[in-house]
Amino acid sequence: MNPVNYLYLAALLFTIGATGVLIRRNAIVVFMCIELMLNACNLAFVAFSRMHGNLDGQIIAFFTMVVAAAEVVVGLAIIVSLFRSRHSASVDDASLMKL
Amino acid sequence: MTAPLQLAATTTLAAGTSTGEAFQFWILGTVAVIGALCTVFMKKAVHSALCLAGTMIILAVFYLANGAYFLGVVQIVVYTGAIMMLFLFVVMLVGVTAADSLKETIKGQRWLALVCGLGFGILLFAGIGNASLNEFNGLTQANSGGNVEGLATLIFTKYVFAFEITGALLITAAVGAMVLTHRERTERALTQREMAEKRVRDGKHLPPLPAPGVYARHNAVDIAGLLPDGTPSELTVSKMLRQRGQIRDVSAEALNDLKALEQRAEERLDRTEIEPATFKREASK
Amino acid sequence: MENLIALLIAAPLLGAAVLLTGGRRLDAVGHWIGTILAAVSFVFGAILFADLLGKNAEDRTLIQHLWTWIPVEGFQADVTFRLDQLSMTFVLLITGVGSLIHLYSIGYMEHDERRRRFFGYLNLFLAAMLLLVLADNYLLLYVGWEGVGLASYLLIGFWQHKPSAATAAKKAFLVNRVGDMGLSIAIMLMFTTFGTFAFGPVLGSHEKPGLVEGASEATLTGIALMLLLAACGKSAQVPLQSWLGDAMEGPTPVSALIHAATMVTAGVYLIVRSANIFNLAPDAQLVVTVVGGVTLLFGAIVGCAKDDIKKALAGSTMSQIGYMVLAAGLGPIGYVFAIMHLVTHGFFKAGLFLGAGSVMHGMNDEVDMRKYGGLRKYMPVTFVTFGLGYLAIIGFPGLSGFFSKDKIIEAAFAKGGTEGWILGGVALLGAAITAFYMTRVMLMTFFGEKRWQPDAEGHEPHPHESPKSMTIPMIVLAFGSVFAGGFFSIGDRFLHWLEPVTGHSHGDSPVSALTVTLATMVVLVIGVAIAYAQYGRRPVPVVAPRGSLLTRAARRDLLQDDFNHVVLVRGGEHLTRSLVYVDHTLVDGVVNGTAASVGGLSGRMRKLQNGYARSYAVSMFGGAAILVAATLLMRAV
Amino acid sequence: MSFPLLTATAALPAIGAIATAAVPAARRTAAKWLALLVSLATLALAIIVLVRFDPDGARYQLTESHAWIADFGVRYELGVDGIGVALLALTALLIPFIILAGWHDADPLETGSKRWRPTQGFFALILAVEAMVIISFEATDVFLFYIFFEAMLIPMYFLIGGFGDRAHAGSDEKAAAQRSYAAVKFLLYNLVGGLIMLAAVIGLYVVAGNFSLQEIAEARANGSLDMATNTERWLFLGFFFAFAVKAPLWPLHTWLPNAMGEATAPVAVLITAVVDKVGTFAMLRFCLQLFPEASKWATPAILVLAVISIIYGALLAVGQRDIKRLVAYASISHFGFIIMGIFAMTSQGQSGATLYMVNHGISTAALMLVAGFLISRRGSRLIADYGGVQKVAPVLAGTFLIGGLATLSLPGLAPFVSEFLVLVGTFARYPVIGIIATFGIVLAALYTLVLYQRTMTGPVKPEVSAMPDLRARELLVVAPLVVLLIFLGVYPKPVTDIVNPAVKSTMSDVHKKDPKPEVEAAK
Repeated sequence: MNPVNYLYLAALLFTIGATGVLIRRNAIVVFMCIELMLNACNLAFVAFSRMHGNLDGQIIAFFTMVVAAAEVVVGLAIIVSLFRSRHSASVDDASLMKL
Repeated sequence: MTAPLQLAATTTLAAGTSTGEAFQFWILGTVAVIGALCTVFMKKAVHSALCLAGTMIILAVFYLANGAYFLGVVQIVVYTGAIMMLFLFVVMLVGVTAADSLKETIKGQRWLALVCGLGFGILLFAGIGNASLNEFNGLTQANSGGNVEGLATLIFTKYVFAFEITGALLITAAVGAMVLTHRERTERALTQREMAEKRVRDGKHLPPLPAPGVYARHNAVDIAGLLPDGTPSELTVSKMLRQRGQIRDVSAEALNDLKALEQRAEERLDRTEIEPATFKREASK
Repeated sequence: MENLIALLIAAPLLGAAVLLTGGRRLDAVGHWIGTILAAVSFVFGAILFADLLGKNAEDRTLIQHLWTWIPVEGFQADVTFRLDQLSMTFVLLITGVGSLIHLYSIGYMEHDERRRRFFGYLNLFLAAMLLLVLADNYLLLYVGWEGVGLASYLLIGFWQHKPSAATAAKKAFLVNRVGDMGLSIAIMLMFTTFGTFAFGPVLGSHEKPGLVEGASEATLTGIALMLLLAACGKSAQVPLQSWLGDAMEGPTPVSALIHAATMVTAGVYLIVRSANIFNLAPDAQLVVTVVGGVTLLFGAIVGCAKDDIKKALAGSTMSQIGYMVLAAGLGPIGYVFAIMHLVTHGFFKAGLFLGAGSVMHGMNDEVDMRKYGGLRKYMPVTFVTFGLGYLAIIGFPGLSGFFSKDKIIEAAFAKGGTEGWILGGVALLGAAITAFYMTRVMLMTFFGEKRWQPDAEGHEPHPHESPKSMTIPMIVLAFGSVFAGGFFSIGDRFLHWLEPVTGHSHGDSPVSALTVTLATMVVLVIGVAIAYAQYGRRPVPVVAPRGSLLTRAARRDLLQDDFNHVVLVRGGEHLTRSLVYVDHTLVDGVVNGTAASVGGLSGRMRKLQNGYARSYAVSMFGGAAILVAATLLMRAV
Repeated sequence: MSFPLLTATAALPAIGAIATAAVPAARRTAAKWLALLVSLATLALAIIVLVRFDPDGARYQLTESHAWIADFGVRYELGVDGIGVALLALTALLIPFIILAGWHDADPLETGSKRWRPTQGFFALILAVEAMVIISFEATDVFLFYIFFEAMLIPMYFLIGGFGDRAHAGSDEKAAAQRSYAAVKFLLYNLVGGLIMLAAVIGLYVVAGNFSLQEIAEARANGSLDMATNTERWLFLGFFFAFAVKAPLWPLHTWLPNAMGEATAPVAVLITAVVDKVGTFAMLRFCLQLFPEASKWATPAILVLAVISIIYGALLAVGQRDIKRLVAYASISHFGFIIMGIFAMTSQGQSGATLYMVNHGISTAALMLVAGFLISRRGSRLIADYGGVQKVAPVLAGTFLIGGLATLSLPGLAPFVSEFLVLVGTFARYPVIGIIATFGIVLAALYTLVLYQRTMTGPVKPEVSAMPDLRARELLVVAPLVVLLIFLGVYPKPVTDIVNPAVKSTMSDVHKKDPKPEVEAAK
């Protein structure tokens, strides 16, 4: 098997995640989709790392995880406070930018 | 190290891939894609989260197969273990049972999303297909001193600034999350008396709220009591349930059951002259 | 001795500066400061005159270089003064008559609370006029040229609270500006033709012309015509004459000094100064004579119809300057006589105006001659001086005007050919009309029965003789009007004095000098006789009769003002108003229209911003896809 | 390294602006004095620059050069030539007068209000504009120039929109609406110009590889930098458009009357006498030096536009009913003269144009500031509301007349020298255009004298009968300007000496020689 397949898999997962972000309204699910996209990227990085024979790709993936963790913490906090004030977790309800 | 890990290690130290890995890839890859699709399309957030967790575990296995032992473990421990749990907590806070409608409300959004997604995917595939990625060096050399040690060397030398900055970022994020979710009390708490007076002043509901219509079900507090005319009163249900939209009404079936039961009891007791009133709710349905 | 030249100008300039910035503290002595500084200037002029007289005719040119004014690559204008016989003549006329009129004004303006400022303006005028005649290049002359225009503007509009005065002042300045445009174009032409506009290099002397000889006749004609335009503006020649009549709104001493004796003759100075240019541009000379001839008749006709004594005199001024311009246009035959008539005219016309001022002074500022009559008994000094001026202007034998005007008529005939006959005829006709209208003025003012009535408030004027400070200048000027012409002509003194600057030729007249003189006498008598028949033998009606078509047209300045009003003022108003509209709707409208259409477009685009984060995410995602596609395409290409 | 004198002239007002803005709300007067002192100190520095500048020395003097954005070849390069130093001095000279004239323009409407801060802002903004204008005159790096050319729009926007003329015919709301319209119009016009220029600046970088004016001009002169004809023309147009908007040239002028009409008189002076000069200055410095061939190519069209500006501006000035708008249109006419002088491509024209920039600054300042004093007394900008002012306030009327006479270029006053040089310079090469432009002097007399006649002469209107004459502060503003007008009219040599060498260099940049006089040419 060609390890390039990992990249195809990563691309597929990324695309699924992106589509999910676009079509789901529940903020939590949207968030999960974003996590999925990040994970897809990580997979690609790891595959690249193996391809190039050095560990830099893994380092990047590691940092991605850390940043994702930070993002999740803040993002979920936002969702919670949004829910508190609007009693809804739908991203469409937060449309104050409308006209 | 566990057995699969060792298996992966022996294979990935070489530049190529073994049949075992191919087998593993195709099976687990399919599962991962299905998991991802389920994440997107499950109606309930809890299900989505569970599917995502599954996908992530599979990814962890792929990491291991690619020689990223440290990352594989971190993926399971930190990501699947900690972050996904956080998700579940929030899902519970917001409401486990609430199912989203998957009906699209924005005109053209779904089509555009699908077109963009497909297009983007095709482009990515084309890009990967075009790239000359046939050379695989393998990690034999890089992992020779141990994967964790190798990563550590890099993190604390070449990437030390990035590392420190991500540390700062984490702390900031933690503080930020606290600030966002924490509500500071800005004035003195009202005494009970003041609260009572305020209620009177505001002309709010003064007496205690009515009790729910308890119809001995598995969770009867979420069933609204019926007003004399037979309509359910939302006031009888807890505010939190109201907000989550988790009020159930006493279903017509249950009422009919009740009616049948009563009728049978009447028959048995030979008291048939009383005809119970039909529920408006039933009629309107 | 050259260093005195700057002092000539500096004295009145200092006076102007002190009087105009000094404030109320100087109110009590301001008029004396002004008069004394004017007199100082005259004294300097006299000293310089004596100095010049002591030199040979060829050496009578003094140059004083003060500083380089505008030094720019290839362009240099200096503050340099040139005092030669021509400018000397003017200096004496300006400072002499100027000083007398300063003196006169002390009495005339006695009751005006802004007298100090009046003297400041008068001094400013003297300085500017001296600068005009002393400048050694055309650009510096231009400074004086506009300077006198400014002084004239300020003085005509001195009684600014009268809207008519303010309007007249503005009109004078504007019409003059049209002339100034000519002067500036002339200077530009000179610069591009000769590379300089200093008198010395450009003009040379009359024996040995300077750079002008190298230029084409077309260019020289252009320059000459532009100079003529300038002269027309300043000297109130047709077609730019319309301001002079209105300029009589100014105080009478101003009319005497600026609008009779000095400033209005600047055009003649300009033409005579530029003699070497005109000599080489015969076409332009012809135009000059035509302008002079037309104005001569125009002014005279207007002068016949006016009932306002000052306006009648203004018409006369116009006409007399027409004589000078005519003479100047004749070339070397006429230059000297143009200047000579200018000087004698300076005396008698200033005297006449001062007399008119004296009459007005005694008549509660009434200017309508129909409300005078019989004043000779009430103001004898004024009567005598005015009468002498009158005799001088009509050319009564032996008096100043006789000598100078007669020479001009002679010179006109001497031009030769058909032109000579026409010009001579016009000049003769002008002399007849002059005799007519001046006799009319004289008769209506000083003879006949008294015709004044109490004004609306019941004050009846009490005509009386003016104070000494006013009569003395009148007497001095009357003296000049009587004797100057004779003094100049006997032994051709004036001719010899000016000839080194202007050059002179006799021409060959088809008619003898005696014939001309006799003809002049004849038309003079005819003019006086007609006037006497009309105004001396019959009582003058207090209300002006309707009069003939020509009279009515002449009363309205031969309709020229109406023409200006309809074509220029109205047309201009329409033009500016429509331009304001165009600016607002079209020029601004294009911009605002663009803004509006962009606004409309963005209003539509705004609908795309529906506020849903997911919509934005789609566009971001689509953008990312396009970027990836573009990257791939670029790689593929 | 020597003391960075040029940086200091710009930095001083900039620091002064910050300091003025930081003065506490209640200490308004202190802020005013601070601003005035800073502007005077800047003037002192400008005089030092003037003294240290050697007209016959190198073209750019007192140069400073530091790396700034190395990746794009952007450098912090300053240097002044004769033209720059003259305008630098003009700017530094006018600002103290502007501050002094606007002493009470930003005072609180009710007395005793403690929390009123805009006063500080007003003076700080004026100083900020000064700093930016000065550095624009000094910058020899195209990018550096561009930044400040654009940045000065920001303080100007707030000066126009935030501190309007209190003498307004309509209601307060209407006044505010018109003011913000004027401010937005000003901003948009200049921004559009600036954006187009930005494109040209980037294009220049692509072609030339750096932003240094001196290097590019040198490379152009010795032929090592060759531009395709079309490239050069497009770049030229990009630059010229921005400068023509700023200048302003017909038909891009309509922002000026609005801006000058709505702003307070000192700010109007700031716009027309200081800020707009950057546009004409930049035409001389950047358009001609960087794109000599394209400049020559565009000359006929620009001259036609300039002549239209002259006549059109003057005619519209005649038709105005509002004193300040009248002055604005007169300025448009004068800017036409300046642009005409620049593009006549003769020494006289360009020297005259530079001199014109200086003189126009002084004369417009004199006229506009006195007009501002007049307007503040009566509370109306309409000409028809005045009459007979001369009788009650003779000094005011007198200074107004002198300002007006300067505007109509009376010989003996400074503007005459420059106007005549421009006309002569234009006439030498383009006689027809020169003659048409000469009509402008008649129209100038018309609008000035009509304005004077309607406001100052005639019977005294009851509303103006109690009008006080100029106060000491106001006289202090006007008197030096009047003296300067007369002095430079009689003895302009100090300025021409500085300007001439710079003009000579510019002429050699565009490879143009003055036409020879006809008589010499014939020989």
